[in-house]
Order: sequence, then structure tokens, then C-alpha cells
Amino acid sequence: MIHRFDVIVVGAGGAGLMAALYASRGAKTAVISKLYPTRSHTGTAQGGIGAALGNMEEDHPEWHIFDTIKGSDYLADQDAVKILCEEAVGMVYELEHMGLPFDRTPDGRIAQRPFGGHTNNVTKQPVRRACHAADRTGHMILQTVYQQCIKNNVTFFDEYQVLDLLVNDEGHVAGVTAIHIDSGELHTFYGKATIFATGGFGRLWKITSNAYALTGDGVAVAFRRGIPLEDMEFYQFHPTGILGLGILLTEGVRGEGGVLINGEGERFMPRYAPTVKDLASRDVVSRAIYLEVRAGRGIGGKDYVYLDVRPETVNKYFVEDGVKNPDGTPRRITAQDIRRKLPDISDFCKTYLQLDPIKSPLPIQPTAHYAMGGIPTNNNAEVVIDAQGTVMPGFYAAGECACVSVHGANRLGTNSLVDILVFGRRAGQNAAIYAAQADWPRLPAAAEEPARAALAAIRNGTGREVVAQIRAEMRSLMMDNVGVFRTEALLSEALARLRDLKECFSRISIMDKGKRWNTELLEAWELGCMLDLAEVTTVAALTRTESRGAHFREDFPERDDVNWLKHSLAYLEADGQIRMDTKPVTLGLYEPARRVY
Amino acid sequence: MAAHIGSSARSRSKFELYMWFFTRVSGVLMLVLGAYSIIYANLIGGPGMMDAAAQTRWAFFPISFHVTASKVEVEPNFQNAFWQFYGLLLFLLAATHGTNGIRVILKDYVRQPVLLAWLNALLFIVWLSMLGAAVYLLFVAQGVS
Amino acid sequence: MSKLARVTLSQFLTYRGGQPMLAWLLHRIAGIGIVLFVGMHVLAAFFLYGVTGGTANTVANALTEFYESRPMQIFILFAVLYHGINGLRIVVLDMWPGLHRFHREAMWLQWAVFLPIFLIPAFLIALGIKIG
Amino acid sequence: MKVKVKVRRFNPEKDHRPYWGEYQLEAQPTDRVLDLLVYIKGYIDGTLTFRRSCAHGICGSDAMVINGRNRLACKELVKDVGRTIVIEPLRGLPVIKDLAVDMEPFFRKYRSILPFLINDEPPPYTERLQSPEARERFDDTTKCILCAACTTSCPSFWANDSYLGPAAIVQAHRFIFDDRDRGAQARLAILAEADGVWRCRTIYNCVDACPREIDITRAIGEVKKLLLVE
Repeated sequence: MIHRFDVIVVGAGGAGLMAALYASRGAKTAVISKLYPTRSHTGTAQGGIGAALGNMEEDHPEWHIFDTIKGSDYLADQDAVKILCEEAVGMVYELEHMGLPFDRTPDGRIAQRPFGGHTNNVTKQPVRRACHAADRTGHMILQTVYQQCIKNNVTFFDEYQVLDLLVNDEGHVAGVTAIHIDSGELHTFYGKATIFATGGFGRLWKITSNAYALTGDGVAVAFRRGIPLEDMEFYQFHPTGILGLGILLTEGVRGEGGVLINGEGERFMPRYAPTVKDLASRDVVSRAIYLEVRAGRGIGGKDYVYLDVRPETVNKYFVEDGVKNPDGTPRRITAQDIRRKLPDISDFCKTYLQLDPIKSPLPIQPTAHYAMGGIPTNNNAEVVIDAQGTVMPGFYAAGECACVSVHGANRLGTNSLVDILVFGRRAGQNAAIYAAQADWPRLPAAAEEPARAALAAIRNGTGREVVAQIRAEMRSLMMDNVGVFRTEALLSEALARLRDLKECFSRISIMDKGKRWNTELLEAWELGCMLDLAEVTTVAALTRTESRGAHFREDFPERDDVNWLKHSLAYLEADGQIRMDTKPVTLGLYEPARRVY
Repeated sequence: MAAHIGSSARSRSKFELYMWFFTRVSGVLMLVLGAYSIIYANLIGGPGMMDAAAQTRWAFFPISFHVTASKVEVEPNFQNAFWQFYGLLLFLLAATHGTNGIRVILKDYVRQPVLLAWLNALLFIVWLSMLGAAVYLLFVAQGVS
Repeated sequence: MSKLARVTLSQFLTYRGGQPMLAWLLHRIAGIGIVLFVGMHVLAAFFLYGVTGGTANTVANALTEFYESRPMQIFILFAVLYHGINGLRIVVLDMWPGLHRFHREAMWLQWAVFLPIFLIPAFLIALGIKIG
Repeated sequence: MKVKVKVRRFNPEKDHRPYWGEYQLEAQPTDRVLDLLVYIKGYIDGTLTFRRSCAHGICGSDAMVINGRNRLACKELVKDVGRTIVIEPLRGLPVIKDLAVDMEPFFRKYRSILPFLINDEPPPYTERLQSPEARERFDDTTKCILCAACTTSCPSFWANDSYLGPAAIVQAHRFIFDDRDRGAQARLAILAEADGVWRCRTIYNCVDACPREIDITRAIGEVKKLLLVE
């Protein structure tokens, strides 16, 4: 079945919905999502959205720009960061006008809290920049933007999973092939402009904060269609995931005063980041945790530390650090404040740890969280396919699946929400403008065939390999070898074993041969995507012989601006090999400097 | 797939609101009326003159038939215009409360609209007949006994 | 598509709702019971006084015999008291929605009020003891 | 520890009626019920079908009946549900396959209550002001994740699926009590209909079922009260 729309949006998280909302104002728009939109992973974002409103204390978008660039370890494109941080302010107001229930200050303005890496550029102290709705800011953003889509009668194709990107011989994108999960039928979505907002791929790692759905389908599909992937070696590990499960405990916990404590009862972050301490950026904190664990200072000598947000602990360090409220009075928190400001966190801890954060410290470990890399785009969210910035006509990407790059080598907390909205909006606007003036691209002949063949190969496979087994091995491998600390030996081993796993993957079989709701088939297909992305990530990590942001090579522990102040691009060659290339970083605002917190 | 925003041509009937409120008010009122009857029965007849069953019957519904087997003087204590109208009010409340309750249950479980309409019509007739019977018993039958 | 949407009686009964679900079920059963009882009673009375002028009437006798049987008496007592007290709980919660927070406590309070009021007379009826 | 998982299976492509699938497996007391389902699907029976995504109670994909109650499979731990775990699809929505039900009727009701801020007044350049107290007024109902656990636990909904259901009313409450919203009258008119709030019989199954601990009956009660005093 063929559906014709001017603009096709794939993915219904924050970026997809924002793109759809704006595109639908000027073009016939469809949103395709493998989940119901309200299930999207944007909904799990907790702590806040960064914007320099200055509601609590002095703040400026310029400071936000600087923090983002510094957080990125100077790998972000600075023109894009400028757009991100300047549009963030208007974006937050727009969300408020859409009805988002932000928490409020006593005088009725949007409340803000400190977050890792956000600082007052003069005093270097943490600044309150994260606008929040309790600890469910992402949930409220997702709901609010979805509500606006309902209001504007956006057309949704819920539970349709995209399997292929349609690229014609002229190199124009003509839409996508998707499977209707319920019927098992393939549908062709034929459009003038296609926007990918398919999210990340945290499921590559064993311990992850990411949902089951985050298997990187969109990124893999684009990669297989010849689009290079940018900066894939940069994958962020969030420092505070619940031990063993990886469920996120927001940075907002530390924003409210929570501290990290090692097995000796010591608050160790001041040793790694003397100025902002526990509110250093995520790569720094995650590495610090691993270093403590390696030095035998994990809790009970094991591989985790405590996040302590008990009021007595927090207030003790507030006194020690001399932390003040905006009005100059000494800052204190009570158990009541924690319950009110972090209700979901309290709920997670009770459900999964049987611990009350007010009474007990919380066992945490770094958890795979966010892909800085992805489908390369320019500032208009148009996908670019080479180092020269050549645009692929009719193709847009936004959100975690895209790499603008505003996050560089390490994303600052709260900036993912800004990214999805600002660049989601740009993708929607630009796609609608493009669709209004572009001709219909030629639809490739037998457009559905590649997807049909891919599924048939899985469905008819008669090998003895088990999908779940391969998936589990891949995730352990990525966690152990392509995690926070990397070396050539670890990465080479990972690459060899990933290629073995890919070989195994060609010999799988599945039990479910039916058509309707065959999620076993789709999970197997998703595993193929993940294996591709795992390989790209590993190859990219092997290639970059320096340490920058989230990518830390123990064999190359220093940042190397001479050779590596550039983005990487990974291309899939016709023979299945991955070819690495680079492209320059856009500077212009701040020259790379040593990064200390 | 496309969102359908609620049509503007919605009826703005407040019937359900009124019935919901009536159910609550009548329920409380019936409890009050029942309590008053049993207090009155005890004040007039006392435990010595009426057995528990008679008191209960009187409390549930104040009609002189309910106490005729007692040792109390039915007339004029229990058989006068006050108690006739008291009984009528109680019965009106009870019958309407109960009929509405049945209507609500039918609305829950009967899914064919035509059948539901017939059952509701039948229910309405039963309600009217009950009221008729009650008026007859309270004002005619009781009057002649 | 619309397969297995209808909730069957067994699915209904195997859902482990809390006490309020039981209360609601009892409230409905009691309500229907009262309507039937009152209906029979009015009908019997109407036949007795309206049709045969106070003398014996077969329809009235049969109905009266049924609802004056001891189990029926206990059931009616139960129905009226339960429906009344449970109804009162709902009215109170409806009028002050803030009290919904205490809905579990309200259930226990309701049992504490209902049980003595119901059990003592029911016990007497069951034993056939008359007071007065 | 060994656990037995009984799952209500139904595949419309080959089954005429549902049947019980039984699986024995080894589990940790702190495993989520969802982990067991994922394990069964991965290693025992790949045809087992269910929805899941975030796996920590935020996305609302995996609401199902666990041991007779509506729960999110990702928020129930094995140690709390016992060694025999009986899992069924949500009641009152059409079963698509095994534990996956058709959510469309549910979302249709959600869309019918105008679930978006209505305010045509031109907004200020910055944010509209709202006091913390006014924000607190509807805080509880902003937590809803549309998992449908409440609506499908409601005997009124089971009896008659024309009832809007608790989730839709909760979503309406979130806007009606938001002092920035101007659409309360339109929403109240919808909720005042026969299939609106009056079908709520204060059974509290929804409150027990809600994984977000929203005081749903209170929210519905507040809407009823508002309709009454209007």
C-alpha cells in the first residue's frame, strides 16, 4: 500500500512531534512511529530543559553557549550551539504557552535548578538553568507536544516500524518503507521530504538507561543507504544509573544537592572537579566513578558508589561549600523538598532498590545514556552526506539520531531536550518549505522489495543461532570493551567478536512465523541494526587516537587538538567495509582550552 | 488515525447530573426520614408496645398497616395526614431512587439501544404504577381500614 | 479486530479489586434486592387491600410468605442497612473529594458501623427472638 | 528461585479461543515481571507477544493483568508477586495477540476530551505567570502516562465501553484545573454527558491500578463537584 504525504516524519518522540507540529502547518504530514507517541523515550527525561531565562539568578545565553562548547570538549560546531542556546529561551516560553506545567517560582515564573556543567561564567559556580516540571520534565514535554499535534490534527501511523529509506537513482529521498506491526503488511510512505527522528541506540550496551525500543533503527537504515555517520565513537555514559538496572537517576538529584560517596565514605568529586564538584559534566563524573572503583574504593570494594541525597548529608556539604539561595541566605533542604522536587526518583528507588532516598544512600553505576553521534546534518536539519556539507535532497534528521553537532564529544545535561525541540522545529519548518517547492521525487521501482527480502531472510532462516543470545553477548561486549575506558586491545577484540556475532546473526532462526504482531521478527531485525551500529562505534573508537569528552582512550589519554579537533565520518562501502573520514569542526566563538571543572 | 476532536453538536442535557445529585440527596433524606420514624415510634409506642419487627417495618415505611398488630393506638398516632404525606414523600423518594438505580444498571449492561429504550419505557410504566399503587394504599386503603 | 473485547463474568469475578469493588457489588445487589422486595410488598399490599379489600388473597399470600421467610428477612435487613450505610460513605466522599485520600479508612469505618447494626438484629431474627 | 509463569495466550491467526501458556524459569527475587516475559520470549517461546519500552514505569507500554490486578510488568518485582505469576491481557480492550491489546479505543477517548491547553489570548513575550499553588492544583493528574491500567480496571468500563473511563477524565482534570486554560466549559460539557463522569461509581479499582499513584477517584470527584456547583 502506498501513502502519499508531503512530509513524512519517522519517530514520535520530542523531535518527531515537534517536527510534525511545524511541518503540518504548511504541508500534508504523517508521523510514523513504532510505538504510540506517548511511549517515546523523551518521556523518561527527568531533570530539566536548559535555557538561560535567568529566572533564579543572572544568566545569559552566551554562558549557556560557552558551557555547551566546553562540555562538548570543543568538538561541537559553534554556530549550531549558538542556535541551540539562543533558541532555547524562546522554545521554553513556547512550551509554556503550549501548556507545559513547569514548576514555578514564588512569583509565578518558571523555576530552574542547577545541572551538571552549567555555570556562571564569571564566578564559575553552578547556575540554575534547567527549567523543570518536578522530575518528569521529559514526560511533560512529550505530552504537551503530542497534545498540540492532536489539536492540529496531525496524522499518525502508530505502531508502524520503518525498515528502509527510499533513495532513488538521483540520490533523492522519496520516503520510507514501514511494516504495519498489527497486520504485518508492508506500506510505502511516499513523500517529498522525510524527517528521521528515530532516537538513539543505548540498547547496544548492557547497562543502559535507554528503552527497549532504542535500537538505532533509523541510524542503521540511513547508514545502509550510504549516508555516513558522524562522531559515532562518542557515546555518553550517565554517571548515575541504578545499580544493575541502569535506570536513570537524574542529574537533578545532584542539582538539588546530592553528592557521590565512595566506599570510604568520602565525597570524591572535589578531587576530580574542584570548582563544581558533583556537578561536573557527565563524562568527567562517570570516569571519576570508574577510577574510584578501580582504586578499590567502590562500596564494599565492588563496582559501584553511592549517590547520597539524604538531607543531613546534603545540608552538611551545603554548609561546607557555603551554598547560598538566590536571596543570599544559606541554602538548606528538607526531606519534604526532596519528595516534592524528585517524586519519581523516590518512586524508582522504592520500587527497584527498596530504598528511600531520604533515609539511605543509593547504589549507582554509570549507564549508557546518549549518542552524541548519528546522522550528520547542517543547521537546517538537512542531512549532509560528506565532509563538504553536500545536502541529500529531501532528507532531514533531528534529535538523538542526528548529529548537528551541538553536543560534540559530550552532551551537557538538559541539552538533549533543547536539541530535540530546536532542531525538531527546524526540521519541520524546513521540510515543509522544501516540500512546497520541490517536485515529487521519482519513487524507486519495487520500493518495498529490499525490506521484504530482509524480513523474509530472517523469517525463513533455519540456522541454530538464537537472537537473544547474540544480543546479550553483544551488549556485554560493548559494555566491557567499548564503554567508558577504551584501549586499542579492547576495541580490536570487540571488533573481532562483533564480526563473529554478525556471522552468527546470519544463521539465526525464529519461532514466530506469523504475520500479525510478529515482534520476534522485528526484534531480530533490530538486532541487525544494532550489530551494524556496534561495529561502526567500535571502528570509530579505534580510529580516534585521542581522549576527548566521552571517548576516553587509556592508550591516548590526552586530547589531541592538532590531529583530532575534527568530526569523524563513517561510511559503509559497497564491500561492507567501514571507511573512516573526517570533517572540520566549526569554531569561531571560543578557542579550545583546557577543560577543567 | 487522525484525531477526531469532539463534535460541537453535543447535547447539553443535565439529566444525568440531576439524577446523580437526586440519588445522593434522596439517599440521605431517606436515612433521615427512616431515623425520624423509628425515633417517633419509640417515643409514642415505646419498646413495650411494639416488637422489634413492627418498629423496623415502621422505620422502613410509616404506613399504619405496619403497626396495626402492635399494642399501640394506631389512631391517631400513626394514622393521620402527616404520616400519610410523610409516607408519600418517602415512597416517592424510594421509588424514584430505586427506579433510577435500575435505569443505571440497565444502561450499563444493555447494549442494544432499541432493547434499552423498551426496557426504560417499561421501567417508567412500573414506576408510575408503583406510585399509583402507593397513593391508593396510603390514601384510600389506609383511609378505610 | 474486535476479538475478546467483552469482559466475561469470570474475568469480572477474577479481577482482584479491593474492598470498594466488593462494596460496589454488594451495593448493587442490595439495591436490586430492595427494589424487588418493595415491588413485591407494594404488589402484595395492593392485592390484599385494593383487590380483595383486606381479606385473604392468594397472590398476596404467596408473596408475603416469600418475603416474610426468615432468610428473606435477614437479606432485606442486610440490603437496606448495607445500601444505606455504604451509600452514606459514597455521599460523604462525593461531597468532599479531598476525603478520597482516606477511602481505605472509610471502608473500615463503614464495616465498624455496619456490622453491629446488622448482626445483632439479624441474629435475633435468625433465632426467632422477639423483643417487646 | 524457580517461578512458574502462566500467560493467557491468543493468536488470532491460529487460535479460536485463548489458552494458558505455562513456563517454568529461574528468577531473581528482584527481577521485574517484565524481565521474565523478555526471557521467555528470548529463550523459551519467541511467539510470546507483549508491548514494552522504557521498562521503568514511565512509558506505559506494559500494563497487563498480573495475578488478577492491573499492573505495569516493569514495576512488579518477582519477590512481591510470588512463585506463581498469572498474566493476562488488559480486560475490556480487544486482544490483538497474547498480551497486546488494541489501544485505539482508549486513545480515541483520550482525544475526545480536548487534551490540550485552550487559551486564545495572545501570550506574553515571556512565560505566563502561574503561582506555585495554582500549579500544585493539578499536579497529581499531570503524572498520567496513558497506560490504560485504570480504565481497564474499571467495572463500569467493562460493562459498557462507551464510558470515557478514568484516564480520559484524569487528562481532562489536568486542564480543567489549570488556571491558564480557558476550555473548561467545553470539557465539562463532554464530561457531563451520560458516558462521562457519572458512570464513575467510586469503585477505586483505578486508584489501586494506577502505577503513578494518581488519586484518580479524587480527580473524578473534583470534576463531579465542579459540575454540581456550576
